[in-house]
Amino acid sequence: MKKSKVVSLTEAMQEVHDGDCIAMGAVVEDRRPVAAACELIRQGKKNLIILAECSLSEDILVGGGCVSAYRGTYSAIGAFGISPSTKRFAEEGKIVIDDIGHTDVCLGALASMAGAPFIASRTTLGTDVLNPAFDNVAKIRNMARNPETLPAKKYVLIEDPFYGMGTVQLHPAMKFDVFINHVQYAGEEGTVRIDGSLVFDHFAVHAAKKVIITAEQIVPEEYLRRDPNRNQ
Amino acid sequence: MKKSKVVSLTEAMQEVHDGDCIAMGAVVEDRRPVAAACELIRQGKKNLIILAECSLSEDILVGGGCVSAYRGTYSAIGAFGISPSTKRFAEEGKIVIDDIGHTDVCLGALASMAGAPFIASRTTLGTDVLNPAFDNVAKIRNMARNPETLPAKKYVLIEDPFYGMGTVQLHPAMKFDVFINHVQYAGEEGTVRIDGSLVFDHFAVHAAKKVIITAEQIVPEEYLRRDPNRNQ
Amino acid sequence: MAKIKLVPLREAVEVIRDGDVLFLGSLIESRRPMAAAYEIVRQGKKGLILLAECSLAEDILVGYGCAVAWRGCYTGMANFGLSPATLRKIETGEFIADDMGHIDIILGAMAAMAGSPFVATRATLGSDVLNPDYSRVGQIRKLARDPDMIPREKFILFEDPFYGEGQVKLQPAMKADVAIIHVQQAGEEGTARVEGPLAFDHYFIHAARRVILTAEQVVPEEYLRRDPNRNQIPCTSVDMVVEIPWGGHPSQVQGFYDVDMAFIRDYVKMAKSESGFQQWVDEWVLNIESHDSYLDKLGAGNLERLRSIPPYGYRPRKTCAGIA
Amino acid sequence: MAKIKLVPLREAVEVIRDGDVLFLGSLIESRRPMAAAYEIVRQGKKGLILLAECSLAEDILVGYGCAVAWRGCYTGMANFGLSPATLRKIETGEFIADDMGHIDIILGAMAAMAGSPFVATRATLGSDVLNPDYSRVGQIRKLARDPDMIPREKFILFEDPFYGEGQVKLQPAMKADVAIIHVQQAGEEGTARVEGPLAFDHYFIHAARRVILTAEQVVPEEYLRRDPNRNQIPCTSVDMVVEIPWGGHPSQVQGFYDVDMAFIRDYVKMAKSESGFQQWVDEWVLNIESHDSYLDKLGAGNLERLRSIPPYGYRPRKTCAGIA
Repeated sequence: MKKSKVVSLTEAMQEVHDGDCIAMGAVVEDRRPVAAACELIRQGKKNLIILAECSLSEDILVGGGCVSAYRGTYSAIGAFGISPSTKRFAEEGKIVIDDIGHTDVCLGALASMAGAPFIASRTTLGTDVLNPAFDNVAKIRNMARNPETLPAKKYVLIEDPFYGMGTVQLHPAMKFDVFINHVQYAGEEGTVRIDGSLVFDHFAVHAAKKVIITAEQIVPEEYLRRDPNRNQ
Repeated sequence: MKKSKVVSLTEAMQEVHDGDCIAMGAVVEDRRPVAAACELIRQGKKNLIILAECSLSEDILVGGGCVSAYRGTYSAIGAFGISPSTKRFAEEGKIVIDDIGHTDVCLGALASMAGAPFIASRTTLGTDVLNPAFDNVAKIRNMARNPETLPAKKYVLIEDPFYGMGTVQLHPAMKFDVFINHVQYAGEEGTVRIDGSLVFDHFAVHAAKKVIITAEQIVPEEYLRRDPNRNQ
Repeated sequence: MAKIKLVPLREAVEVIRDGDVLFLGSLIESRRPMAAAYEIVRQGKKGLILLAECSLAEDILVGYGCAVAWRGCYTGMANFGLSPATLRKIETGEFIADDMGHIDIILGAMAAMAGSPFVATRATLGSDVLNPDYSRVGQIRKLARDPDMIPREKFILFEDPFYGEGQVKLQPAMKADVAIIHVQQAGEEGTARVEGPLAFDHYFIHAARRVILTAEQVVPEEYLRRDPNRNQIPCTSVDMVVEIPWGGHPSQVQGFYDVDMAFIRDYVKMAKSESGFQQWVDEWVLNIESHDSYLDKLGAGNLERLRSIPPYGYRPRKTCAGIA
Repeated sequence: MAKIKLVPLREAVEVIRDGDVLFLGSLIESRRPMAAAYEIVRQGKKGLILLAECSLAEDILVGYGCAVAWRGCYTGMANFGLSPATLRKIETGEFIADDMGHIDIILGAMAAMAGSPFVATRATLGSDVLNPDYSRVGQIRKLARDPDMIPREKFILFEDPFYGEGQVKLQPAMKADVAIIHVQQAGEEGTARVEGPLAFDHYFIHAARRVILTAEQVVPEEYLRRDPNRNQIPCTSVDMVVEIPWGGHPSQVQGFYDVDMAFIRDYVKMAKSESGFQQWVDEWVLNIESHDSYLDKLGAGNLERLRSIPPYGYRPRKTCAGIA
């Protein structure tokens, strides 16, 4: 049976638990779930682990004291400079950071969407992403409410057995306890229509245990389903 | 109850009777009901009275010997020159022609749509349209199966009683026994979606006793009615 | 060459002269040029002669004394009852009403559009529209800044010479000095796209000497011209374009927002008395500094609750679970 | 600078070299590059290695001997039964099939798109896909013009070091020398708009060295770029664009035309025998002078009966009265 999934913002954010690994949809200052971030602060969430990026909506969460760790690839707000709260908290040692490559996020979400535990590439070989001194995965894993959401290792190097590419890096799937995504239109059963860049959202919705959509407008499912090529 | 009005071309053209006053939709070589004209020839229609214009589809009818008279304002086929059969038949005296102004057609159809028997203007004053030597309305009226479809007079001049415009011409409504219109999309109940110029079609459909639509595609009424601002 | 016609609301309304014949677009509480009506009040226009109907937008002009007369056929506000200020001012004799048939308005606008001085009809024969006691045309003609905008006779009876319909009524063209139409989208040169009913707007834009569009959105002309079958107002008939989001509030603008029921209910209650109307017009028009202040006073959250959703184009009051 | 990529079909197909790994877009009998497949036959390509599925378009290449091997997971034509020529040629040993899981194709294409040599999965563990007796990768690698397009191993089992999933399969990337995709609309620079299912096309365009689009319509790039959310194929991944209306016949192209059931039924019947296939390929491919001749042979009236109607995008077989 068709089920309406429409709830209030308060109710939706109650699904986020202290210590959850969460990611927020879209990127930088485009289509960010800022109202959701503000509600998480009001609900006094603690020890959230932010994945993917730490930009506009995430920085608000960090500043609100909701975040204990961050694993991702970008901590700025476009033309506005480095994410200010994130910078402050990092310098004061109040959040643990595990830097990964941009490709790690993309490949990780891709693998996760496909149900693959990892995927191989050579893209971050030779960078400090592989520097064991900067590897905080184990530390962050210990902070997570569900440690199994995070990989046991940051990466593994093996020889490519198929195409002779030499040493390749195995990137673990990037999984989320909760993925919060802000969109233009959603149907009452959750079908979504995004206008503009999808960023990784179409990967990430398949990589999370729980997906929460905040929408500019709720419209009839039936309307969205008339033109499936416009939905994601 | 909803009624499907979809019939074959043969059946539709059987609704046209010898001596009917007919008009064909759109204009010159744009969206013309040519297949309908060919079917009228195949059915051997006689003594049709063509109203409005005598261009591509009408000329075929004239050449096919279906037409005895023409009341309208244009007898050419755009860049292809004067309508060839119409010219030949006119020169040989095989069709009676009553020339009126372009505005007479527009105003006549507009009046007819509004249920007004006539409308006033000064647009053809001083032209040969008013020359009694060229007035063939009475003659054509006698040829019509339904003489009352045609006006008893070509025009009447009176003094404007409202705005002091002086002598104005009363243009009779232009009525049709049958209006045949070719369109891009029609629903099974007759709602029509035209793409491109409407010409007078949106007037003429209200000016005819019978309206026959030939369509490139028949699509569900329900689909057309979802977006009424695209229908005419 | 393309001519940019964008102007601020104030400038557009300044072209209206006291004693002008004015047409306000669309009908009742749908797509009404409300922001323009408020600005007419603020500029203290006088002696206006209204056309077509005397409903939501017009009633405010009547209540504030901007309008002295009206020629048309409807003085109600749908399920909100009769237009309250219009009713009062007719009763006190401060406002002159010349009643016509609904079809007369349409035929009159159509004739004006076609450049015809009149058109024939049998539609109102036998009705009180023809009662000479009720004709106010002579009186209104004297009030008009340009008397030639009002016909010399309300109608003339005439024998149909063409189709033997017998006696018909000659219905004079209905002309306006200024038409103000509120639309969803207009280009900077004046091409406009209306969604939902057109009412008489596509006739009156050709029946008015000056046409002002107020638009929810000004969009690139080039965008509108890509799909001409969706446009109804050609830029060639438009003189000025004003961008004013929520410029139709409290009426409905299909695809943008729904009727503000509570707001209209309040207006109707207040406008039933002269003092109530004055209080209302002070609060919502005269003491409002700008359209922004009007919107702030309404409140962004309240406005969002009026926002239309696809595919309806309005705001369903009862719908599937969860759509508030 | 913008680069115009429009070429005639012949020229596009000429870039395929004997022994290439070839991907033909979409699935089964939907949006297949049929005209391109016919042209491959006419140009007498040899030694091709097919990917993904071996259905309507591929079966013709197999039947005519253009293809020597295939790596994928489906050799049927939906309700028309098993791909007839493929079945015959596998049974006679003339055609080598390396069976994979359906998910392996998707993961392989996804890895190739991402530039990854492999990706991990548990999806086909315990199935015969892992049976070394059925692996033909070594054999196929030798047949490829460029052996490095085929992985050295079909798969490798490996212990998951990240999530404790235990033994997982490393699935190698699936690469193609050439991908040919049939789409509804393409711009002259290669941006494409697909309607209906994308199948794997949005992965394979990034997994192929050369991408050829055949399109029902070539439309202005600028038109497609006005609404990027409707496009799926970026021009940056496309090398050539061929305009060829009805280029997907007898498959379905949503929004343009439906499956030609009778045509496919006839093909399946004929292709069950070598002589029947030869007769069919003579009639419909080899003795056809041009795509125009193909369409003339089908008949314009017959083609119109396949034409899709809005809003379905296909041709309803049973519908409201009167829609034939």
